Amino acid sequence: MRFFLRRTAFYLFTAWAAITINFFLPRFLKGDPVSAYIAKNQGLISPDAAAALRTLFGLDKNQSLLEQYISYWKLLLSGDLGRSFSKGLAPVTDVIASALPWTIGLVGIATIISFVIGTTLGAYAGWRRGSKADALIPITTFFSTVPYFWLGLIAIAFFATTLGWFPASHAYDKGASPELTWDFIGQVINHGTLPALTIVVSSLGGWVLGMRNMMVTVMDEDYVTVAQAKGLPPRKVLINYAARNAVLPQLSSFALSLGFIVGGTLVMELVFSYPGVGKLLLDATNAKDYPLMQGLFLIITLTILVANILADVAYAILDPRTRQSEA
Amino acid sequence: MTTLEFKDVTKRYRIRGTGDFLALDKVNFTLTSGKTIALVGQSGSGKSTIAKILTQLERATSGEVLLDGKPIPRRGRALRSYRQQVRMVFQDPFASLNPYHTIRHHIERPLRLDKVVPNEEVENEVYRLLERVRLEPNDVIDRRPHELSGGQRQRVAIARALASRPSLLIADEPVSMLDVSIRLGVLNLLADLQRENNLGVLYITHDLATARHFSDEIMVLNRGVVVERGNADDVILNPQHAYTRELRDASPNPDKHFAAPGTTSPRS
Amino acid sequence: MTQPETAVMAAVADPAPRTARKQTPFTKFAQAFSMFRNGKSITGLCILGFFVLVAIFGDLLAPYGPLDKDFSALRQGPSSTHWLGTTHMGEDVLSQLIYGTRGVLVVGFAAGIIATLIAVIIGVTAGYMGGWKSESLSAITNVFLVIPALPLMIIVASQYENPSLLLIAGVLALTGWAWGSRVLRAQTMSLRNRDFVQAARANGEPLYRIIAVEMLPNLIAIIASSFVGTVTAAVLGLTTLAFIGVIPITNLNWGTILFWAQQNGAFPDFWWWYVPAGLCIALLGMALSLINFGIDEYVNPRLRSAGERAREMRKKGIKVTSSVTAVRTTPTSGTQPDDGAASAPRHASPAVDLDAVTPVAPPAPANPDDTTAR
Amino acid sequence: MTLDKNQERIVTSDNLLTVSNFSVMYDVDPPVEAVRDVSLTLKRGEILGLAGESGCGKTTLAYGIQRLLKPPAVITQGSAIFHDKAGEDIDLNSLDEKQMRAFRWNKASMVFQGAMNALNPVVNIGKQLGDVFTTHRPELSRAERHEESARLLEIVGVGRDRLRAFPHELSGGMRQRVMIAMALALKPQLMIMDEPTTALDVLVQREILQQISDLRKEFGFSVIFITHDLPLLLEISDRIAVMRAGKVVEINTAEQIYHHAEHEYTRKLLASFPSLTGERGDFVRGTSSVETGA
Repeated sequence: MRFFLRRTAFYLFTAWAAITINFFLPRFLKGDPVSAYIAKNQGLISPDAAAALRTLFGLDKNQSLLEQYISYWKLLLSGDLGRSFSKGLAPVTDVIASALPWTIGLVGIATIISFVIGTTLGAYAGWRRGSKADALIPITTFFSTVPYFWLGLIAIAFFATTLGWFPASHAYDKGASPELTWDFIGQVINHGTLPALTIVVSSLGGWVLGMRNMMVTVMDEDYVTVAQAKGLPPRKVLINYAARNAVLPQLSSFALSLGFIVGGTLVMELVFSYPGVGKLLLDATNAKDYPLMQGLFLIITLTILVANILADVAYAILDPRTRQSEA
Repeated sequence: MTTLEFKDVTKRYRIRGTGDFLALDKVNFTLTSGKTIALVGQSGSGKSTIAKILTQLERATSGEVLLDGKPIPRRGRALRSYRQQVRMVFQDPFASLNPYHTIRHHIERPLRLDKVVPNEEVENEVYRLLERVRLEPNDVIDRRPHELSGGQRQRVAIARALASRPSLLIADEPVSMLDVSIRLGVLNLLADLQRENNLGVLYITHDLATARHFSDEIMVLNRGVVVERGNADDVILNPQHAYTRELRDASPNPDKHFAAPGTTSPRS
Repeated sequence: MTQPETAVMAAVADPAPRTARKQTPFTKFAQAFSMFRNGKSITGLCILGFFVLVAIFGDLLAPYGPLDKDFSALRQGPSSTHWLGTTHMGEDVLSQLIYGTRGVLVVGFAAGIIATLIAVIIGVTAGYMGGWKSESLSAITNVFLVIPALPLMIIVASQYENPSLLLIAGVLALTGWAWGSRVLRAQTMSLRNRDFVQAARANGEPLYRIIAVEMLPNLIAIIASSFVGTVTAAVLGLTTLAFIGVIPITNLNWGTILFWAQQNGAFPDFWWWYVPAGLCIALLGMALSLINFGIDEYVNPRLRSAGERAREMRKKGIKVTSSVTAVRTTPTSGTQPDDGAASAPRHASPAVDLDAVTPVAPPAPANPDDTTAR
Repeated sequence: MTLDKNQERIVTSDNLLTVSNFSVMYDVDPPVEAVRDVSLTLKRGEILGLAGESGCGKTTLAYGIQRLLKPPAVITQGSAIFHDKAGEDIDLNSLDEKQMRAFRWNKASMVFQGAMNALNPVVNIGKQLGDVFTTHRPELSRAERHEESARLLEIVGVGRDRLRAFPHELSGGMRQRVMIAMALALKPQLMIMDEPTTALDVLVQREILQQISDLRKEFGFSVIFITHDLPLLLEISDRIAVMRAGKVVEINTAEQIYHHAEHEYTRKLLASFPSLTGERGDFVRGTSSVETGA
């Protein structure tokens, strides 16, 4: 139990830290584009929307920093992240809400697939080291050093444009509107294959290498020799004794590197013009739509935090020592 | 004649979740130069905690540790001179020497730190110390720990401890990780050094046999409490406390076993 | 119970005890960087060296200025005058690549240095101090790990019209130090409890000496590998930022080339415009990973032996994956046929057997008789 | 309570294991002869002590017989013949992997030293016990397996309630008892024990040794007991083989080794253990030669 208490305390602290960074980000950056925008669109913005924007961006100097901080939190808790300039003053929260599922679908699933495939390949490479399986390491490492966006561009140039196997962009055919029909789901999968494939291929290297090294270390442990001495079939030794222990550090590093990986794969959405949070963030940057950018950064961080929690829960399930020893 | 006294020393560890763990409970003893005391106890008896408190790597929760009557200073020059008087040899020869540095560095550091000899004398002093622990200086001085055997490494550790000319030496299981045939060699070395320098040695071990042969007195420790103390032979040959007796009978003792063939030894 | 018998270990290490060699400052220095003395690191260092040379002598090497326009050769494929062809404005792609190298390396290494400094300070301090100080520093490190690097960079970089190289490096460093700090903290904590550090404390060594002289040399390998890791991340980060267009084109690097290529419809036809830039980034990344592999194998020799030894044994017909010891009785003495693993029936797909390799021991003591009973 | 060994002779006359000219080499560069031409026989129901310092080849020999050595170890010479109670002789060197796996634990099982590391940390001990039955006794139903595992834990004094416990929740002594229960599972004819009590303190060690002795009387299996602790072997084993640098320098009954050790190295080893209750300053056997260190 104690283990969960400590972990939740850490997550709350991280969430608070992310929100606080988001609070201070606009404040210490120079320039004040927001009030210029408000001044320009005096008529369009309702007074309370303007007030919300001023709090979000710390524009009302008369309030002390602390008061601004408190009202900032009030806004957050009420789910108001201000108005998006580039999206016709629509509430930022709604804009993000429409894009988030796509990102979770594409980046989330692709990252999990990449982790699972990478770990299995790594286990196999660790198990059969010295054989041709060793060739796996340089290949996957090469793909992991290749920049994501470049791999995406090449994939589009090759598979989509030249071979025409997959559509080059968007999440579904033009004109179609999102609804739960098989045809639409078919489109989504069709559109999503290429970007997902490039994410998996480019992030595979890290997992394969990590798992192989862990397998090599674990296989010299005594309990693996005991399993052999017990005459257990090799497959049982590989899975229940060797891989089961080797996957633990792999899982904890997965949890912690989510920030880096998800951050990187968001660019994939730009290359494939996929309607996720990543593309939204890049468009907002070009359009200097600061409220949307701030909101996006916060939501992305919190989503990664949630993914982190899930990974940690999986770790606790797999490793009994964390449950018992801490309690 | 330096004396180091433990007065009602208690040590409590706060372990998260399971509350306090009493490692030492009102331990009293005196260590004087010129005499070897063996501290015998099984794993978890608290004998290493005593060593850590003696070398000020840890502080006692309550009770006093007095060197020549004065309590151990907290920091500053006085602590430095305390540390110069009380030196320790660790159990694991593989871990007690820094893998990155050469043997020369290990012996020089205490010499320079405590300015035991003027700088130009340091080189000879290092050679002298290595010879005193029966190591051929030229053979080892510029080598790194992993290039030496366990026995050689433990001798380097002893030379390092002797560098600051301490009056008291704490040996925490000095031979338990060494090969059987060289254990007596290292213990004999410690015994000779103890006689030559009139050192006070605290020999910490779980092995009753070596404790008996290499110390004047034996102290038996069980779960942080000194259950028996006395002259080495008395404690082993006719132990007063039940725990000591149990410990002695449990230790392998072929002499008694083969003493009179056919007689079955008492089964308790 | 380690793999039985340390006799093996003694033989594997150099058998004859070397005569004492003088520890000159040079050997001390060479010893500190002995981690780079293996195949993988050397290849990595050579490729890196090549890029550094290109960065330094860019001006001399490049046939044209990066933005010189040759209007007679718009969108030309590789030719004698333009080895790597030209852009839509007739700029020489090869020259742009050469000049771009400097941008990438300068920012990459600057970010690496800043990030490693932060990682060492926070990681080692957190590792050495115990209790709540260590916990809070570690919590801060983990926060920076959870925060997505690229989005933060995008937001910070986009606030500035013309961000300086140093600022970009700073932002990259700010988002890249956490991983190194975490690894360093773990290693420092394990070192702190080792006997030789306790011995130094017991001998009254001052704190700064304990950290600088006793602990730091043993951390060099980890620091080096976290530096290399951060540089790799910084290079990827920089080129991605440039590709997105968040970093203005004044700071020419391989990412900017790809930005121009993508903006001006280079895909998919003008391959010479976008392929080389991507390959350079990958090659640099590969070189840095090779260096990291070399360091990993130096820190954990078991990894190195795993692959090589297994290959050697396969050549000798020992089935490496066999969980049963091979029997190779020489025909003269043994009656049984030379069987066992070697002639185990080769069915179609050999059962996935447990692969085990005798670990290469830490360099063993000189004479086997005196080895410690572990 | 010292082990009382000579109560009634349960050592039978017929052999269980015959090892002849057995050699193991580590195929590294330069190759290492870890075990050199060892020949010995083990009687049914006998405890054979294998003594020697680290690096002498005692563990390699014991692992080699069961062909448990990981590559690059290679058996280069000799044979190990297991005389199965059911009559036929099994030449261990000629078994292929499948046959070897069937032989292991069924006929010969092992108790390992590193109690902390010998049990799979992420699986509860009930399941680890069950592994043996699912592999070697597939005909048993889940309930029978569960009952059999529980009974084993009762025999070794761990108690059936600990079936679902994890290794890190048990003390060193308890973990070693679980290892013994596991080794006992298929009632093997031979148990090889690799320094089973070295990591435990003396009191727990004595309990474990007593338990091994009682189980041996009850199930009649033979034991190969590997340790560097010669005095311990002198007390518990019927015969002792002293090894040095891959060779068996001397093999004899415990009494002979204690009273009239022939080989010079055996005497040196004996001299390395000071006597507990003998004369101060003298060593295990009364000779007063003060041995000087290497």
